[in-house]
Amino acid sequence: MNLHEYQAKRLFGEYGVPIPVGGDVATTPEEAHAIAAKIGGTVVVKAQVHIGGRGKAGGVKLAHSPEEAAEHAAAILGMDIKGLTVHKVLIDPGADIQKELYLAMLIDREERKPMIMASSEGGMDIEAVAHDTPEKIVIVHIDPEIGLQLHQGTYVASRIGLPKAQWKGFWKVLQGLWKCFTATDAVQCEINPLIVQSDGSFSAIDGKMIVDDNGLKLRHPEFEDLRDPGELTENEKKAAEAGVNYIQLDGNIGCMVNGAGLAMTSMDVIKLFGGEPANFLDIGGGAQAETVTQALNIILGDPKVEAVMINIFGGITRCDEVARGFIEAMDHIETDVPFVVRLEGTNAVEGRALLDAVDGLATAVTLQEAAQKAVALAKGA
Amino acid sequence: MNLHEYQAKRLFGEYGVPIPVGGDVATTPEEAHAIAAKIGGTVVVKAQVHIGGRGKAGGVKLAHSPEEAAEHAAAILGMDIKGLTVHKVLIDPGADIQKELYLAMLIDREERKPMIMASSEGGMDIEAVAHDTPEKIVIVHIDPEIGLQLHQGTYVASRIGLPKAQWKGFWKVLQGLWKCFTATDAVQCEINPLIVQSDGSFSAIDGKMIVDDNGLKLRHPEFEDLRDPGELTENEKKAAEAGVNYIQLDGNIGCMVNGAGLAMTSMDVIKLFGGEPANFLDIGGGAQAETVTQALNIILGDPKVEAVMINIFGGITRCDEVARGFIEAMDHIETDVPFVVRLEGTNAVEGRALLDAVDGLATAVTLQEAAQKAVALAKGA
Amino acid sequence: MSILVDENTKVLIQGFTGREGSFHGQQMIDFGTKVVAGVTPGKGGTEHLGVPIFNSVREAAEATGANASVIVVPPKFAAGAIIEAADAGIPLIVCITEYIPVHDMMKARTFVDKRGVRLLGPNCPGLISPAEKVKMGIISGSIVKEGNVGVVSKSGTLTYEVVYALSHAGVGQSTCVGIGGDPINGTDFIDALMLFEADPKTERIVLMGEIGGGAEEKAAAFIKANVTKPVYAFIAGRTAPPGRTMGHAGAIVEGNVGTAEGKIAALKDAGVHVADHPDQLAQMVIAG
Amino acid sequence: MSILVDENTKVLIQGFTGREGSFHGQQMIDFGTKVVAGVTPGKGGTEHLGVPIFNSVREAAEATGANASVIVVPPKFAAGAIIEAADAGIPLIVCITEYIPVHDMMKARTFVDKRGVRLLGPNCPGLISPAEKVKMGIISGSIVKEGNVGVVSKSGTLTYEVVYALSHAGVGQSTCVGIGGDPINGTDFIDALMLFEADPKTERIVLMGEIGGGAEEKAAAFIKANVTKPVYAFIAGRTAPPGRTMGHAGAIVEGNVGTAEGKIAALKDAGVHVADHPDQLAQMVIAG
Repeated sequence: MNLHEYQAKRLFGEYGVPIPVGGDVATTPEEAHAIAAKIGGTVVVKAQVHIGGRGKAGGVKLAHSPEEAAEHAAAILGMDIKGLTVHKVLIDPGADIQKELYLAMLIDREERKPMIMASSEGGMDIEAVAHDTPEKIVIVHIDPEIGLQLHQGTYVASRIGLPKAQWKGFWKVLQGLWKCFTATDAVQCEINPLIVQSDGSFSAIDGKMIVDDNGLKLRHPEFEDLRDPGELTENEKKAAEAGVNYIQLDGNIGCMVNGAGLAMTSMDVIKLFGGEPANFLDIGGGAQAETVTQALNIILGDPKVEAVMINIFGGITRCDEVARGFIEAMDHIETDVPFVVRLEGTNAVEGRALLDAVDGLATAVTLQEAAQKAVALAKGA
Repeated sequence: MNLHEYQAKRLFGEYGVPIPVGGDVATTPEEAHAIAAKIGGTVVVKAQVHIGGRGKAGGVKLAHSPEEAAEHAAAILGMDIKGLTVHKVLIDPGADIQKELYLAMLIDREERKPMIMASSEGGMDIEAVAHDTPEKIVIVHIDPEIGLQLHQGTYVASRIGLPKAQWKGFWKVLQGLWKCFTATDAVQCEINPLIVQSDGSFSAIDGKMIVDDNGLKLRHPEFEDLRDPGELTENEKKAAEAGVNYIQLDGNIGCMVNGAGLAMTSMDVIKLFGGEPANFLDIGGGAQAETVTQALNIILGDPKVEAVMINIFGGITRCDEVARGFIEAMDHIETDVPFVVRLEGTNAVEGRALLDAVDGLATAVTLQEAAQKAVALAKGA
Repeated sequence: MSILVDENTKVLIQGFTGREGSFHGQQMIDFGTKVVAGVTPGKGGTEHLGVPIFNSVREAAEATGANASVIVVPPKFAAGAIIEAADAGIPLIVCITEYIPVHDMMKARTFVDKRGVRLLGPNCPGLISPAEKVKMGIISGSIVKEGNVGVVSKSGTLTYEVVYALSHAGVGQSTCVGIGGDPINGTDFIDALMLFEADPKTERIVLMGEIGGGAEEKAAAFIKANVTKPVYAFIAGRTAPPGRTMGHAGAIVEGNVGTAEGKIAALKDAGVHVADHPDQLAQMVIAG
Repeated sequence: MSILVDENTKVLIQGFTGREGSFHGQQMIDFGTKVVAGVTPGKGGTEHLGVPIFNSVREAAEATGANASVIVVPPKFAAGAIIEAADAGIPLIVCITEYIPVHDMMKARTFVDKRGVRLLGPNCPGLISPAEKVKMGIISGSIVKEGNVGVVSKSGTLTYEVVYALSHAGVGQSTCVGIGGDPINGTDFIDALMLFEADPKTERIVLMGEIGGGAEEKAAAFIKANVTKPVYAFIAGRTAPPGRTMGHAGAIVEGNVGTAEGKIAALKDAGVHVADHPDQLAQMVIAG
């Protein structure tokens, strides 16, 4: 799950990373006015959207008075940035920037370890820095068993050219970020820029966080409140509740598959035979009848869907459970959308037997056959 | 450093191990009376000495009234147990013992890891259990990088035969003990017995702790207050302050050596040539002149000393520093005790040159020669 | 012969008494796997499906000589279960559980590496060896057939598709291995390719990858340099939109990294036969 | 030839700019050791005794190709320094520092083992190879002599005694190694014995142990089974009273465990020549 800048920075602050003092989030110009007045002096008004490039799009503006802050807030709130509507703005105090650094905690899949990525070149696109001046990117892997070590902080501070007087402060930032990263099950905690102020102290004036969905589910149910509901379709919200992996696409053939790899393959094969998938949907391993029912509801909740292909190759999932879920869904859903069902693998015989009782249901022996039939059904619709 | 039972149990309690409620330590019968009155009912009065077998020696007694507690305290305070005088008694509430277990956190030098040692046979000498019924000793090694794991608690609980209803409580005891062990730099945390009470809850009714002196010095200076000064000789106290390793022995030849191995060897060689060492004294590596002066004061503080052998083979220690310390000490100490000095290794030439200025000082080229001369000097005294 | 398992493989199942553990445990037994123990804390001393249950892996291993473990416990306990098995000295661990937090897996992976333990998964279908009659995981025993094709795949159900097609056409498998699609896992393509290359029973190799990460590209480079046996491949996710995670936490195209096109090109460059769909893959292998 | 070090050994010193680091660093340089870098956080970019200083081991290793480290930092930072060196990929670490807390050392030892790094010490005098002109630690270069006796010892100054006596009598050493007497350390007697047994330059081996622990007994068993070269030994602490720790945290006789008598008997049983005092040990070696 992506967090907004203000959410990320609050969490950073909770774990000891210094952040701008007094900053708060507003949903109306009036709130923006009040926050700016409380902060005093120059403030910055920042659109809170899950997309890069908001600065260039006019989503970040300096204000020298509460009135000006309210004006900017009025302009930014409701603004469309690359397809996303701004519902919130962050009002932060103006920053005293002596130097801009880049600091992030990420996961390196190749090394299977957390890693620090840092650079003396903050405040700009880090990928551009990595491309143009790779020597300015400092990478340190952290052993997940023993965690962040002091010598790693020293190495990073030295490599990004901080004077020794600033090492202690930098170490606190790094420790705070590491604590935040591990305690929140984050897969990314990024500060860009991390600024050095004229007194040598640090402040994270921008922040980005992505939390591992598996960690969130098990250990941080409270983070669900941080989810921006405006960014999910109705169907995606329903899918999240049902616990199925669903991504809405632009085509007209709904897909219900078990397993992510087979779900992607099913989409690929539909496309190969001239169709357009309406969604990616993986019911997961070992889905029960109820999940299947919910999944069908979600697929049919997309009005673009003109045919549905169900492709189940049972492993931990049992075909008879899927068939039961399908039959139950059919009892409750009124729809003219045609289905093609292909069941194979664990308890496939039992599942097919259950489906025999359903009138006029198209079935298929192979994925190719199922895809071809689904494409034909969608064209016939 | 050894802790007394009451000190160990207080620390256990701080880290979440359940201990008897209301127990406190008394140095007079009046205090014992007051504590027993506050606890109410039956109490146990326990001598606090760093030696095993206090029960058999009459150092542990049940009391059914505050008066009786005071009487027992009066009897136990001042008691001599295997050469140690009892200065404190612990007054604990009487225990509700359904089952007695053994649980300890130790360091296994061979495996270089912390280990849990546990047994269903608590309340008795664990070495006897290990000897007679080794299958009743459960050992689990803990990986120092990731620490105690839940499965280890389950394994121990299962192996010592606890019913599942008690696993959760046992896991809390184990976690508390592990936290205490690591947070206090302990090398031993022992609960014998850990009792199961009639409601299935646990209580550590006896406790023993040994703290790593290196860890204590660096991270727990506050533990120095827990040191029992009654158990060190005056000389040993001075040595602790000076930071030299000193152990007083029964002989008449004082020894000052650099390095523990060479110090032991010097004692061995003195004995080999018919003498008796008065002490073990290792001035450590890289000792300064001041340390040498203090060490000599300590050696000469033992009235049994009739000759002193100084054997220094310089490595990180420099012989000239030792010579300087020796000369300075001689300026301040009035003594008739004869010395034999042997300097070799780092800066030996410089050191010997300094000693040339000292009148009537016996010197030696080899350890054997030094030991023989020291034995002769002691006999001549 | 087979990779990873043989007739001496004695399997214990962590989470055996649960719903999935019981169902798939029974299927493993039915396939012929020597399932010697189950582990469920609190149920030690009982029996389940004719197999003794222990409270801990160590007790199970000590009592039964189990030398391999299948993990089917809930995600909250799965990384701990991996660590428990490795701590008990089990040299082969197959973790079926999905949805394990990535931070847990980083710790568990580091721990198993330290102990020199082989981990397969998590979030994988496990492995199956028709000749050795060993099944550790959830690949249906009914779809495999004894033979000489080694199968390695990131995806569970996609594996079933291909194996099913192979078997139906009379082409058997030496071992089928599902490595799982999680960002942090154990055995990877290269490990499996090394094992298949060294296994005298394996004559051809089938590899099924998917978008995201760089494992397929690295496998391609490894094949080019080290694999002499013919390799056939399929990559899932050619139609997946960039920036959206496709179920598997690892399956996401970010920028130009991890696209199906890049992986297919790398594999073709390494001399691998790459199919457009699973049935075609099976046909290519059958055609030899 | 030598064990552990050779002409390609490039040494960095962690704590080089401190009092002990400077003194012994200079002695290492004077002996001929290739000291290529010093590490002192905050002094990076400066020079000390003609050697460049870096803020971290990784920077030092990257800039100079250092492949061995000597640690002479205070006890509070010493375990961290070991971990830093191992993390930077330094394959040989010699830790001189004493008084390191045992909990710190358990972590550091586990970490170096995981990285496959060789650690000598802590609380040890290090090693010295007269032929290779490499000295890592504090064994005085003036007492050694090139030759074919391998020396391994738990004790620093006791080592000096014996080496001094050997050299004075014209018997040189291939390598002298001090493993230190701490309860948790790196290289042990058996590791050193294996290296000496395999080293063609080493013809005889001298081992100096002390009371406490079981390392000497295990070394004896190893010698009996695996060492073909003649071994000579001395055990310190025959007069030490039981139950009192003799300086080294490991040197304590508890019950019947770790007595000098037991160790001497085990060594003699393994065919080792055991001396009564250091001079006698040297005489026995000299006599051959």
